[in-house]
Amino acid sequence: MNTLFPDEAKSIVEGLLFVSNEPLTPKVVAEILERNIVEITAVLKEIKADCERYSRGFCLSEVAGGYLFTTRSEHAPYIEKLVKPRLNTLSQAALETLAIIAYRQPITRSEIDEIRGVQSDSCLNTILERGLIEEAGRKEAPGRPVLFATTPDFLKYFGLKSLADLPKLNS
Amino acid sequence: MNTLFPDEAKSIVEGLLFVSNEPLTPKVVAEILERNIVEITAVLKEIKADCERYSRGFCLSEVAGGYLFTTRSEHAPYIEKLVKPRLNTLSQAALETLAIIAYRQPITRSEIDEIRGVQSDSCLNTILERGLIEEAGRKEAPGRPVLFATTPDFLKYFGLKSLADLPKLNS
Amino acid sequence: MSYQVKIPIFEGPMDLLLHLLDKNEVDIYNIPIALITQQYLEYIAMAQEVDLELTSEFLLMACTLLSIKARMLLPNSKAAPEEEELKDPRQELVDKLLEYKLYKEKAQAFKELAIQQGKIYWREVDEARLLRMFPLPNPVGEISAADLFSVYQQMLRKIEKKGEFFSITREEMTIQNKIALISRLILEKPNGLSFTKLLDGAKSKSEIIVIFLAVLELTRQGSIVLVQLSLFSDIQIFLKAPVIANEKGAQAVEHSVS
Repeated sequence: MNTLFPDEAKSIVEGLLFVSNEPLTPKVVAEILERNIVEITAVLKEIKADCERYSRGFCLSEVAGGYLFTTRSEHAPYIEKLVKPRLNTLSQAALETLAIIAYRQPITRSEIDEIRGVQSDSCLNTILERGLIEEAGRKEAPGRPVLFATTPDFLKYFGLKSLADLPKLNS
Repeated sequence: MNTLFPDEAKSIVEGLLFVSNEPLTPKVVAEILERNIVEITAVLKEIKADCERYSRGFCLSEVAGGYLFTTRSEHAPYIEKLVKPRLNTLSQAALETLAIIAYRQPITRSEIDEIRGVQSDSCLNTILERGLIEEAGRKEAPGRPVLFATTPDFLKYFGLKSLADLPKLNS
Repeated sequence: MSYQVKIPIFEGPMDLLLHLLDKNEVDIYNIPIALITQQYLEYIAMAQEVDLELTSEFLLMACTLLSIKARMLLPNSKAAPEEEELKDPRQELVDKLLEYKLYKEKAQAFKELAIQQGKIYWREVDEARLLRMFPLPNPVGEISAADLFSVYQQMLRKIEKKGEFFSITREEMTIQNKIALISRLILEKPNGLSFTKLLDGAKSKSEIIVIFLAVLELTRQGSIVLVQLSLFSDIQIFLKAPVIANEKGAQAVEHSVS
């Protein structure tokens, strides 16, 4: 690993920044590449300069002691057109997860997985981020798993007065 | 919007690709930028070439009818230190079932069973749940059996541009 | 009982046959049916010896092979050479094997593609950040409570359907389970259990064969006696000795099915 050419190291660091949604610290990058922090910091600065020089579609921001690729604010109107329709709806999988929680709350993640037959982690994140569900204590069971329930905002968005207003089975 | 400079258009397209985790079609990009598809396709090809020319840490893959920024396979050992490696857990039986559907779609369950010489119910459930196939109407035959076809996620899973890109059948 | 014998597991009878053809390095267009049938039956016997219960399709194929072998032995004196080729009893099997082989190979190609693609990652888009950039009045858009309800109902229906499927493959389609079923029914009918009625409940050809094989097995064990009062009349099954139901066998099946 110590025979990496500078360009190769740059390419790998770009790859790491690309898949990361959290700011990456030079320390973490240095550990992954088995190089020293000074070298890695130089590589990061170079990538940042490249983004400007070639006016790429994103830039390398320094946030919270780390580096993160972010979109350019001047592109916001275009990005908004792309993501608004996506943010303004739920995928089938997320909708399924939300329906289970609405009707079976409070419920643990593994109980949801059991019903859907697949892992629901990313769907859970989506509806958590949108403020539709929240953590509601822990289940008195081995491992004390987190329980999920719908939020007051959930009722607001669906135009319901209370959970009792949800459409019922056999009604 | 019609006064965009070519470099500006390229930068915006890169930005759009950057915030998309599903393949972007030239059509969608063209609508957002209010340009024609031919121009946009040229811009996409240029971005793809740039990624190679500057050996960036990611490349523009043509997959499932669109364009998607992905990491380079040769960087996988480093990337996997940062993100959870994806598991390729499809069984031999599931792969066989998937292969039959890919080449013979749309196809019914009993037609698949006939070719494999065994029941394929549980394999079908597995690949349905993983979103690799979906129901695609019903066959005009006694009992109107459900037909199955592959999904865009199937193409993404195997890194295929389109169904025309399937490994050739030399029967 | 813990057998340490390892025998290869096959996806199904076609997979097993392809393995045998490959092992013997024989031409698929000219299958030495006697040899292959013999090895096929040996595998089945071996599988049964280590309590690996095979699905009914394996037994169905054994019947097919035996039937082809029998037809190959019949002298076809009058047939012209061209017709002879058309009438090759192996033809249908060969066609099916070729088709299956094609997809089995493609499955391998898919596996390699998946391994290749498995080394490639894309960005998981941070939705929370995007939502902070572009706040929405309502992040569920046009979705209504009625949509939520219909999705929930669909899921409940799917779970029910899955339950039905498991009960069929797990409980009904193995010889051991059929033996258990017959031994239960026979106790209820000390005056004779109708063989025809026994087959009436079968939902598929494979199930009929499994019931038939279960009856043969019980006869071989000396647990039951078959009586036919006159030509073409219904066969009656009577209890002769306590039935030895192999519980272990039944358990092994559950594992192999899931």
